[in-house]
Amino acid sequence: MLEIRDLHVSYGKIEAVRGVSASASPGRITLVLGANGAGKTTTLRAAMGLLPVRSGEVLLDGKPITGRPTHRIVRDGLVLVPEGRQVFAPLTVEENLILGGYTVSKEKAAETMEQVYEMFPILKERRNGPAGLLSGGEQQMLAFGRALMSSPRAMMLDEPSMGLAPTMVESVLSSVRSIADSGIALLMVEQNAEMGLEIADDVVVVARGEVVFSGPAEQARQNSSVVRAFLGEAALSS
Amino acid sequence: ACGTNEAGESSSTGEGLPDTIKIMSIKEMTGPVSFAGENSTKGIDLAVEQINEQGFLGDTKLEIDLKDASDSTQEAASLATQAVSDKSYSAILGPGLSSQASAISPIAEKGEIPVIYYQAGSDGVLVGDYTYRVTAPAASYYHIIGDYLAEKKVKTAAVLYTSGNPTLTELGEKAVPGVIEENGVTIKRSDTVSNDTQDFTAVTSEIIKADPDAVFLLLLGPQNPRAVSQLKQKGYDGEIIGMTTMGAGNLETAGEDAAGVVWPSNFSARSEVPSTQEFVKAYEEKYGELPNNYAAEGYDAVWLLARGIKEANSADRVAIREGIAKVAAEGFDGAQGPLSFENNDVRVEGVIASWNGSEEVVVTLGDD
Amino acid sequence: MEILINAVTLGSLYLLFALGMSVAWGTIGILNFAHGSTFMFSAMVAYYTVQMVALPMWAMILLGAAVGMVLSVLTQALIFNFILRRNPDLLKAEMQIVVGGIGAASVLLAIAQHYTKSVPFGFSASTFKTTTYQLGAIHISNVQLVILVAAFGLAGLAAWWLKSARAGLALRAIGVNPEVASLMGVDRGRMALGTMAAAGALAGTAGILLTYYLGSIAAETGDSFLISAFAAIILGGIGSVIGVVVGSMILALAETLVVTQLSGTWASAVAFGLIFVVLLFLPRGIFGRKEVRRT
Amino acid sequence: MIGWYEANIVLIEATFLNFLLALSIQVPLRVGVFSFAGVGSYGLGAYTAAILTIRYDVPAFVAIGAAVVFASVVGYLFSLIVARLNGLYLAMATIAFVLIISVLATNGGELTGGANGLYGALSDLTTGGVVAVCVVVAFLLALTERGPLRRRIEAVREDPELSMSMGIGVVTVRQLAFTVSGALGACAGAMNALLRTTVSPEEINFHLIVLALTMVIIGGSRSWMGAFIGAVIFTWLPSMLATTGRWQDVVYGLIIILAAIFMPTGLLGLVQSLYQKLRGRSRTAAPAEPPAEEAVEERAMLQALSGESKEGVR
Amino acid sequence: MTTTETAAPYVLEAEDVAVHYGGIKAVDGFGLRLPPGKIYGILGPNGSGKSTFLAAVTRLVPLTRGRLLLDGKEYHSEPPMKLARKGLARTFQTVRLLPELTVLQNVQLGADINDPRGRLRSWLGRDRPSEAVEEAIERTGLGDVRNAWPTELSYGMARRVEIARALAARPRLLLLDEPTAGMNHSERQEVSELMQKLRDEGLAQLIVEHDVQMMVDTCDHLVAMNFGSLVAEGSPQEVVSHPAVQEAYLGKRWRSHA
Ligand SMILES: Nc1ncnc2c1ncn2[C@@H]1O[C@H](COP(=O)(O)OP(=O)(O)OP(=O)(O)O)[C@@H](O)[C@H]1O
Ligand SMILES: Nc1ncnc2c1ncn2[C@@H]1O[C@H](COP(=O)(O)OP(=O)(O)OP(=O)(O)O)[C@@H](O)[C@H]1O
Ligand SMILES: CC(C)C[C@H](N)C(=O)O
Ligand SMILES: [Mg+2]
Ligand SMILES: [Mg+2]
Repeated sequence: MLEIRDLHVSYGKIEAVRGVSASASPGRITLVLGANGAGKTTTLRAAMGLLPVRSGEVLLDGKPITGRPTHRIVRDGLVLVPEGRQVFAPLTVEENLILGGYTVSKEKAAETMEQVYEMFPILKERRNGPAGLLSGGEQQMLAFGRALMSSPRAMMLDEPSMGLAPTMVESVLSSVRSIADSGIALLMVEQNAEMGLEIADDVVVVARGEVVFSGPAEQARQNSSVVRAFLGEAALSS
Repeated sequence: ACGTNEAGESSSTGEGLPDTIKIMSIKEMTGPVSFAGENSTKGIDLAVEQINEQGFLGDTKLEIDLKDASDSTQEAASLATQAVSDKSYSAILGPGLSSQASAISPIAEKGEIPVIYYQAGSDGVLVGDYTYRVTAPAASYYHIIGDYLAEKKVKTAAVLYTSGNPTLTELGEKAVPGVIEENGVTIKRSDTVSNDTQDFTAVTSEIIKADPDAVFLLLLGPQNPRAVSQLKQKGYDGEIIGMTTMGAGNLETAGEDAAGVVWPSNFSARSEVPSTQEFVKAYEEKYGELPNNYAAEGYDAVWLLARGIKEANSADRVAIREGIAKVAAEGFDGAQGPLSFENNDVRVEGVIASWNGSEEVVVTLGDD
Repeated sequence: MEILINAVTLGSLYLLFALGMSVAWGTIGILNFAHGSTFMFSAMVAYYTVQMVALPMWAMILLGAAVGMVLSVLTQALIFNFILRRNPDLLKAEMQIVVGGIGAASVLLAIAQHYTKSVPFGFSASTFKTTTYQLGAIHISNVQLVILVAAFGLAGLAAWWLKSARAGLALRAIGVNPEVASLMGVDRGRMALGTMAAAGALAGTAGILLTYYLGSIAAETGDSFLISAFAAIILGGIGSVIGVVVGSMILALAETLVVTQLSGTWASAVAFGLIFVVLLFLPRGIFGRKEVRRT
Repeated sequence: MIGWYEANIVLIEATFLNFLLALSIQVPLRVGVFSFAGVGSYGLGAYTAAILTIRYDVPAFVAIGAAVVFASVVGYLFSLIVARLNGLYLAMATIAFVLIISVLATNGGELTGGANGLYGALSDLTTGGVVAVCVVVAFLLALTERGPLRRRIEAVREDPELSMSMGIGVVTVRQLAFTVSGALGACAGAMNALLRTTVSPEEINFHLIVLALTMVIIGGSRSWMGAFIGAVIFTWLPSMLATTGRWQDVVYGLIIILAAIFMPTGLLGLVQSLYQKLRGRSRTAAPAEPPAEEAVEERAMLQALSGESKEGVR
Repeated sequence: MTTTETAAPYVLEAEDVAVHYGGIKAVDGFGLRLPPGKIYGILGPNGSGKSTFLAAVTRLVPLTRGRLLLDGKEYHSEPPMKLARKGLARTFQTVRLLPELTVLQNVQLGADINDPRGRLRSWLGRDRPSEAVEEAIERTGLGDVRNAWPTELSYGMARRVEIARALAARPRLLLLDEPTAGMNHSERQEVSELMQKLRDEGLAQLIVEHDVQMMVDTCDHLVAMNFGSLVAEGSPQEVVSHPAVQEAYLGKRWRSHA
């Protein structure tokens, strides 16, 4: 169970996140929506220990992890798929995956790697080539696969479908769903709201660093303003 | 307008000597050549103490203002400029690095202030009338090795010198081959290394292949023990002949390997010349150790200056220069033995020094 | 033949020295300009120790490695770490790190110059004595043998570890992107300290062996080795262990050949000329990784 | 005042010469070229000027001018040779260039005076002349630190490929940087040789490279002012520290370390950010305004989400 | 060379373009013809060679084979910076802002191309943003962040600066690589509207984007590629209903929608 409680994060004088709360339970997906610059990325990075938290708390299975160094948080069982892929460009695809499994045993890592290769066959094909030469979408797959390698208990995804072709979006999001179903708590920022809403259990909407909507996905789908903002007028009339 | 009064009657003219005469000493007290600065300063201090205690300049005291220029040319030049513009300084005791000295000389000439250098063996250090040097070029006394070569029946030789250093290049290219050939010895090889050469194995192997009776090593201080050890370890058992950079304890780390290495030197604490022994005694008393060449040179520099001041009987820079010129023309006995001057540059008789495995000794020829 | 052995020995010395620097640079991205001073300082501490107690060679090596390790860790903890904390982008901090290293180097050098007065020092007080064996026309000393074994052994070890160990991979990841590496669970601070400790130990070992081999070194010896090591690493290609090995050997061979066959005066000109020419044809060194960058 | 000026004339001159030397590293650095060739040009310039002055007794401006032209041409040709090199590989190639020049000078026989170097290069160069050259150089460089030229230089440094796609001749800019660096380095070297009347091969060494780099990094690498600050510090620091006696080199090192840690943008950057703080203008734009609390929930949300009210974004 | 002032029928023509990296054939015999004042779109699975094709067209990667023409004139041996001067501008798939310039200055950089030597006035005096710059900022909605630094921007905002920078050059041909990645629906809509407005003003555009709905709404013509070569071409409706495209690219969701 991942819980973010009343998080405040500032860049210098600018307070980018002003009291965001969100949570995800094992087996469930919480979708975070919000306009550009709303503070979504900031929230995830702060939860991961990459940015200093001004106030508020992040709990993993009830245990506070706020302020812990990032590598510890990973060992505690929370991972982040960062915005913009961030693969290790000069390392090979396989080395990227091995690094993903840095915190778990070699056997466990080898096992997960097979699953990742199964999910994304192109990665297996390119396993010995440098990750930096993959296309944008291929890199996104790698970033996602790499996060799976640590067999986390909770996972945060920052726009996992960015730059993916529709078929790929489908397969990534459906694997997100099956990952969640395997008992992992998932917090996902996603601009592809239509598909995001389809797999999400809960929705949190952030605007200007604050939560303006929070509730079950069903309710969000019925909330006309949310729908209009994220899916467009067409979705309302259909 | 300078009255050249007789020594002793210090205040008999209108000019005369003030209570203190201030001298700037620009030295390399820190940095890579601090060993030279440290030791020459000890010699300077001893000389000043003697002059002041003896009343050599009457009631006038010499006062040394020690400035550290490390190994920076710019710093040395700047200090010299300060000395020129600060009229309270009467003269400069200059640094040992040639690069610094060459930068100071034109400043001194233009600013009309006398400078006495030690070491600083490059050409172009002494320009004009105001600059003097109390370290004789090794080339000027290197010929004393001739008898040694004859005694050891050296027929063939190899030369290895550091080409990045002006003094050593001059020796390695001209002076030493000249001396060698004059003595009927043939040169089998001549090799060079650069200033930062660390490893001599390759070149020493080649030298040993040529199998010379003697090897002349004309290297920078720290390079000497390495080259000597590596020659010995490769099985060389002939003569090894160097220059003053072998002195001042530089061979200590080579220990036994260096036993028997000889070099012509401008100074050795073991020399029997009376004026040298006088200096060595006073030095040992004050510092509890034997002086090396840098100390002797510092000592002689101060005495040259003091004699010049006394001759001038004035703290005026131009007068002092004329005084020094007079002293230089006559010469005097200093720590390095009898000194004479040639174009402001000192000349000494020289001794052959040797390392016996634990300390420096003087080689006397003919009695073994 | 003997020339070859001498060249390989010199190359091994460059290698021992450059290896630690190369690993730290190629992985965690730290180009430590204080490496040369660390190397010299370790030898100096060992020298002062051996003046008091006559130690055997192995003890001297351990001592030197320990001193090197401590110095290197201190440099990392007190300088580089602070720089990185204030400027997390490794590329942007690169210059700061170089300059910080220059500062650390001048502190160590100044201390050493102060105590030694730049007079050379050596380990003649050690219980170890150099002996030279003669195999046919070839002279080879026991120090040379130790150096050859140590250099190639350690290089092999480093290469294997970086390639196959997970920790080695983590190190390379830090060099690429420290933040993302921490997202993988890599403890950046500890890994960096560990690497610097190993690099320092290598520097210390090199310092001791070099001093045994040359008979003596002086405070400034570290400086000239720094340039040679830098050259060897670049020649071989940054980040490649086999590259440092080859780079060191080529550099040593070139210098040796020039000194013996031509003239020592030209040694550095030829060596650097060679590096220059190699770089013109292989702009990322002999074994350098291609830059992975695309549009 | 006059007394102080006369006594410190060497350091005052050295400040300006070091300024030019620092610029010869900074100019290429600003366009992302990690080149120390300027230090080699320093040597070329020093020897050219000294040889012309000693042999042909030409006026100072002719000697300096010839040195600058010669080194610029060499700099340009050098840029053609190393066109494919980048980053620290390029740095190494330029270090090799510098050291080779030093070796050539050592072995140049009569022309360069060998290991001895050249001496007696007496000329009519004055401190005023040095300052005038520096003022002109600083003015010209200041022009490249504003407006369109600054933008282009930033682009070439940060992202050559992007620059190309925006029509900037990256290759030309690089070549120009090498040429200008050659000119600046030679100018510093030539004037130094003439003021000190000597030049020797030991001067052109690795330490000069280190000094030039340190001045730029600690002063500030983005503006001529940074180079000037660096030159002032590293020219005067040693004599200031002389009072600390035996430990001056240790203190010197410590100061460099502290500067490296606490001044990531150089002293200039530090001064600038302090100045901006004083004026209350942070590097960021105005902070986001507080949210409109009383707004009807539905409407506020809709606006925020749809990005209609953009003023809320920042 | 005489220039007959007959407007070429196509702004951009690419014929049989191939870009190979060793064994990897990133682009392998792909081509298209873009008439003036039209928006063309490229669809294709990840790794099909779209970005590489754009890089080839902008001369940032060497051609293995092929012909490139701008306004009917071959340019495939010209250096990339010449293209910008001929009115070609582009954005990249990854954000590439200059970190030490503000948003405004980043956009100004784009406009500098129309002022190749830089006016002496702007060196000596004030460097006022030109009309083109103000317009680009205005149209991309960056007015409020014009003085911010790139690191302070959210991802979506940074993407807009990229577009503004390209627009500031007042190009005749604009290439956009995934311009709306990381934006939400309404933000995409705004970008789409902007592109259509630009087309109506006569700007030819070539867009790579994975938001199929947006592509269908925005583009006049679609080209689908896979494995570096052409799969289908035609009106948006034709292309999205092409079975090969549906199979390789769109997946079942789109199929059910269409
Ligand atoms: N390093 C920084 N310094 C100052 N401000 C920043 C910094 N990073 C982000 N911001 C500001 O904080 C706010 C939130 O940014 P954040 O990246 O979290 O947005 P986001 O919701 O992820 O947007 P997007 O969907 O565009 O990625 C924005 O207004 C942004 O400008
Ligand atoms: N420099 C390179 N070296 C080797 N392979 C490359 C290089 N650049 C691209 N590739 C490969 O060429 C193929 C096409 O890449 P490209 O980036 O053009 O795809 P794309 O269609 O833009 O994909 P996406 O939609 O994911 O961005 C990919 O498989 C990629 O790995
Ligand atoms: C201090 C000395 C070692 C200087 C050296 N002999 C020189 O002439 O430069
Ligand atoms: Mg974001
Ligand atoms: Mg792409």
